[in-house]
Amino acid sequence: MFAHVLSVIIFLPIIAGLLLLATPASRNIARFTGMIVSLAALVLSLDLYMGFQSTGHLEFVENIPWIASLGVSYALGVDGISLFILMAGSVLLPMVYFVFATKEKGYYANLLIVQGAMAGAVCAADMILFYIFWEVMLLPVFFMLGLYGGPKRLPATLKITLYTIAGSLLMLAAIVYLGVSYHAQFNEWSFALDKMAQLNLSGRVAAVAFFGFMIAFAIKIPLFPFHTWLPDAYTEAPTATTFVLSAIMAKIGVYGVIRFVVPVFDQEFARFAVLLAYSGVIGMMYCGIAAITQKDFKRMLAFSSASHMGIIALGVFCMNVQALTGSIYQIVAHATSTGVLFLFAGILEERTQTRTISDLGGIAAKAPVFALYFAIAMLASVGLPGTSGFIGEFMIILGAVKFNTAVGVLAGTTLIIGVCYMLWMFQRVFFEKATPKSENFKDFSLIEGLAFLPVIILIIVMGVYPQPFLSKITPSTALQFASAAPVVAQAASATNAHLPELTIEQK
Amino acid sequence: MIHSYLYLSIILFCLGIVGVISRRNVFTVFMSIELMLNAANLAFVAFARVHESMDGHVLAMMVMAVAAAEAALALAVVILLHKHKSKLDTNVFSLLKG
Amino acid sequence: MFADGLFLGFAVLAVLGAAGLVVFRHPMNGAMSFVVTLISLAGLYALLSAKLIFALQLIVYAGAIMSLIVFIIMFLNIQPSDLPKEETKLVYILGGLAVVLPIGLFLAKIVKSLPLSSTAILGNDFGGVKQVGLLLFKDWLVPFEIVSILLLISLIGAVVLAGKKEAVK
Amino acid sequence: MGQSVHYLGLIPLFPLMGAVFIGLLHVFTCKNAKLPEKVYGLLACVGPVLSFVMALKVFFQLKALPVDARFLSHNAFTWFSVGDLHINMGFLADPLSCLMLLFVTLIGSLIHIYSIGYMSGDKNYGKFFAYMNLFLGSMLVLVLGDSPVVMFVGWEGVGLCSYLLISFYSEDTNNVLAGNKAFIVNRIGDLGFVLGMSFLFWGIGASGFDYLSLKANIHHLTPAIALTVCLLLFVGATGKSAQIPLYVWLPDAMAGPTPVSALIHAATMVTAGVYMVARFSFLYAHVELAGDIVAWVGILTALLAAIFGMFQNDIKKVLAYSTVSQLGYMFAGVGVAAYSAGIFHVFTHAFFKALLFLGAGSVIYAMHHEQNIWKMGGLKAKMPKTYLTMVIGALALAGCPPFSGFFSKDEILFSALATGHYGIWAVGLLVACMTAYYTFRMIFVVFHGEPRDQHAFDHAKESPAVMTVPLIILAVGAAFAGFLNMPGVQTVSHWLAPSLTEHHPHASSFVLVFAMATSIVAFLVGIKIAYSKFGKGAAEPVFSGFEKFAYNKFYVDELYNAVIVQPYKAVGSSIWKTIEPNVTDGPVKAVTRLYMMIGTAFKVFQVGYVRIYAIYMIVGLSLMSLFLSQSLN
Repeated sequence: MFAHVLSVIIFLPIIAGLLLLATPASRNIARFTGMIVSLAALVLSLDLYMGFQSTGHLEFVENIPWIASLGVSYALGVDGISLFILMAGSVLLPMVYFVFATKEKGYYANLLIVQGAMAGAVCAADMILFYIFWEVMLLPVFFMLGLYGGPKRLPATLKITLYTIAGSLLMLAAIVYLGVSYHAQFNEWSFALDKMAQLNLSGRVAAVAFFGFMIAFAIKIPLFPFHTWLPDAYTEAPTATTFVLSAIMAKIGVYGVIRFVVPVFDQEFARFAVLLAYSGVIGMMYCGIAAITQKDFKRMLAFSSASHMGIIALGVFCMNVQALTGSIYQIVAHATSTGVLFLFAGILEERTQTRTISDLGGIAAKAPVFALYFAIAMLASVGLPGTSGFIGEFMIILGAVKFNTAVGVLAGTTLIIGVCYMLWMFQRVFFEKATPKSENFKDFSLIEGLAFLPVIILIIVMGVYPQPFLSKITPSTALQFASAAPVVAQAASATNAHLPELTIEQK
Repeated sequence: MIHSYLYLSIILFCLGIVGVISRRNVFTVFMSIELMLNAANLAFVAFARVHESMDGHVLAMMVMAVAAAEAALALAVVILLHKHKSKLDTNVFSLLKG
Repeated sequence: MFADGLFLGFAVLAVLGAAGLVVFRHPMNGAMSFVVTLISLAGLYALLSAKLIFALQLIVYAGAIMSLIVFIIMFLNIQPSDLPKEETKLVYILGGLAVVLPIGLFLAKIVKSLPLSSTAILGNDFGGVKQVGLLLFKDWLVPFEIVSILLLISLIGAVVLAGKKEAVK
Repeated sequence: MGQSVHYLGLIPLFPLMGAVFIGLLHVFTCKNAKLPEKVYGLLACVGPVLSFVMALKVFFQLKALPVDARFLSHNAFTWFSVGDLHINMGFLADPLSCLMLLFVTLIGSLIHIYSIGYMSGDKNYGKFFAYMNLFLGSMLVLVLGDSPVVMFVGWEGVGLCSYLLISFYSEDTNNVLAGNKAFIVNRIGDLGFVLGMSFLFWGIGASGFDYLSLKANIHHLTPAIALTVCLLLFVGATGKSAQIPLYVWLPDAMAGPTPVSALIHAATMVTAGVYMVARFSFLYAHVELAGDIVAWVGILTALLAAIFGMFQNDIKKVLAYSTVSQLGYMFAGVGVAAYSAGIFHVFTHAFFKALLFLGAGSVIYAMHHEQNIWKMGGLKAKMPKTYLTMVIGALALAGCPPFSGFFSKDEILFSALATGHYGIWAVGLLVACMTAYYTFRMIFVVFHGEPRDQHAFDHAKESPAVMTVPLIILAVGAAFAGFLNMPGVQTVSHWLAPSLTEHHPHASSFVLVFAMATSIVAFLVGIKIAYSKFGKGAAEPVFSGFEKFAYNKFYVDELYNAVIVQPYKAVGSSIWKTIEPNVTDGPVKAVTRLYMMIGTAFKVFQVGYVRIYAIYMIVGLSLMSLFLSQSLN
């Protein structure tokens, strides 16, 4: 373990990606570079994970003054919340290089850049630094979607880019506002996260700044009703991009809410939490119901992903430790289940040359290993106990019931909604009789099978024995409620007006 | 009196502007630009005289050099234009139309 | 008095030349009229004791640049039919004058607020080759070199542009 | 506290390991090298049999303990712990779970053995046994879990396995649809269960969320929450145990192979709801209103299913509705706080229903997968062993003394009478009569009279020993299990007493005798009608009027389809065809359109002539000059 491990995890892929773009490397060299660099990042992250102390505070801190006159610093650090998002990225991304062997050089290079940028956004402990990584994240997505996407990629690219940039600009304005208020209150410039948390904000301007942040994150998550870019983008994007978008990038939106909004805008957050929670739960139902009538399985998965993100976001808004922890756990679980489902969908599309559900059938009989993997990932995504999906979902519903009974009951319907569209799709694609397109479907090769195996095992291990993971998360989430946001804790105990009895027994 | 030189400079400059915006002949437009440069030069030299410092002269020389460079390039463009379209009309080019 | 008379003469010639440039239809006429302006300006420079600039104006501007322009005009062998039909030229010119008037008045207003100062002919130690040359190569060395690069670039540019083989035809 | 024994965790682990092992074996060999069926069959039976042996060990260990301290527990590891929420992967064996354990493993093992014969020749032989083992393992987790959350693991697990097994013949769309229906309907129930757990946790869960801590803290629960929890958990039970309004999946579940039906109906899955209510007896005993609702829902389900059962043509459908009907009895039992009676009926029902299903499977096997009873007839001569065992099962189901069903059913009816639930008793009696009728209708039509399909009849022959031996073992159980709890002996009730919170009603022996006598009369009436109509052979009836209405199950499926499924789909498609592009995306599109409009408006100025652009600039400059020259003075 060395001092600047986070910087290396961030910049190694970015530099490798830029070098690939700058040199006339062949696609094979690009792929192997990607493989090696992402595996190196994985090794470093695992090392980081082992060395993580679960203190609840930021660890592996790096802090170098950058723009001293404005108090901007190059500050990095991870805690239990960011660690898991970082890990999800590091664990999942190497798979892509193994599975997709015949893509362009730029495809692999952009993947590397986005990996580094996402790591940077997750580790940043300074708002300006975060903002920079946040914007850098979008660029590779823009190129990958625009260059390698499906036939209708251009409108989708425009939509996602404009949508996210509009959100980011609002956030930038809010960040500047925060910096200026900090200067006004403490007479020094700083954008450091821990200092921002000391800000005492109130009034209408603070609410506007709060929504500046919230809208930026809501677009990225995406939270209802800011999700309309998602179906097009997820459907048209090349598989790896969809995977990156759904498995990790969306999570950084949730992470942003936890990391930046809750500590800084504790009062506004407590005030608007019910509204946001409803937005999450309505989004979950809306997208879940829309998923059932999709004819294109990638689009269906896109809606399903949006539906799950609704419930993950809900966990953050419920303002209790179970829901928040469940939310973070579900972030990883969702990355491993729905993220992997997108990869499977990509494989399905490559081998059958179609994305239409009704063109397929009988794949379970043709490709038992593929079907098994798919089924496990699918069951995790519908939250079956014994898979990673259950733990998080259960805790979120539990927390939601405490937060607001109506929200809790609505959140519970995810159990039904999820299973409806997933089973329907599974039936049509994997069961029934084989169609001409799926008749010669080839099962996984050995390499593919082995590449996905760790994730499949992870899904089951995270469902059967989650406590080692949770014990790394809980100190940070508990701290979030103990010291950082007393207002939130206070507000949470007073929210449930429906069933006041529920709060009596609670310590 | 120095003012008269400056008034003259203004008049020439304005005439240059009028030439640029009202004519469609490339040569005329081009020479109108030269006229504006010359108007500026006159102002430079006049101010140099007022301050009794020769920096204005140096600047005027620079302007002349720029004018020479511009003339070389602009005339090359005009030749190309004439080759392609056999026209000396600036309205032939409307690629910027929205 | 003699100097004022000269100024008046040169100024009138310069304005008339400029007006001719704007008004004449054929560029050759315009160019000739413009030469008048340039030469009158050279005279004005002389009145302002700028000996070197006076010389350069005549040699470089009225001489080199204008002869280049005239050469090109003649080289292209412009027929009246090649010229753009500018039926509304006068309207444009009058309109242009109207639009430009406020600008001129505004500038004139600024000039009016400047302090008066004499333009009497100065002695030998102003505006000569030696004095300007010293200044040019001491204080203005870097800009001078940059200008030389600019000239080089424009030279290459002109060659490339004009020397292009017919690609589009 | 009770003893901690490590082998408790092994009981569910054996079949689960078996499932993983067989599953992997199947996945990796099914394409190329096919393993012989015997390997799978043998491997598959190892897990359940070992679990049964372990269950016996648990039983004897429990028995050796004093009555008050009869429970064993094992805490495998901390499952998850966040804030006040501490969930252990813990197992608990007390008399209640031990009883369940015993018959689940026993009957499960027998069904596995039977399947070796029944499934022979199927191309997905290995897959079938992997699912079966998984099914049994999940059920054992459900039974043994020491907290509602661990129970929920098994609870969902059996739901999943039922889905996989019902859609086992997955090439046929209808089978897969039935599987989907089962899973989705179960999920609706699970929603209730999860919400119930959530309320329970926020009520009293902070000081421990296992059954023992919950039981100790139950008096802290406010009545409103207690009622909410009871009803929500019961929603879960209606899903899993096929009660009104969520019973619709069970009859469709017949799409799976017959041993699966036996496993679902007898040993696992459907009994989970009853077990859960008994498990929470400490809670339900607290809330009388909830108990009444449970009892009424149960008995009405029993009535409804009995009506449907009387008009079915498919042998398995008849049995399916009889299961729903019997489950209704069980809920009536636990609803009137006679938990031991309910559980006892679960116990006896497991024997005779497994027997009937396996017997039906034997008939279907002999008739080459023909399930319509009107194509059978006279099979008595061809399949004597099957006939005999089926009759025993039918007598038990119909409640003929002294077969097991009589005692358990009578116990429930007696409890209803003794606790003053006369309405429930009366309906129960009517259902008993109907049960006898439809059971023997089936027996008479299938086994008696003349063969209706001579060709199939000629080819029919008795099933192999691997199928008949389990039948005989089950028949013995079905015949004699009832004596374990006959009035006056009450072995099972006493055994269960430490696990349940129940007050045995004190009623005079007159009530007891009256209940018994009426039951016997009901049975006799039912069988008499059946005999008079079908005893000598009968032609396939043509249904009309009410019969047709009942034959089509009161069109409940169609109703659900029209009221829930189709609107749901319609909402789904309207969302992404209408709402999404117009309403949700509307503001975004409006902004785009606004920009387009502004752009078009400004396009007018973009004429493309540089000179004109220069004019714009000069005009601007000129205007600026006008403005500035005013401010200059």
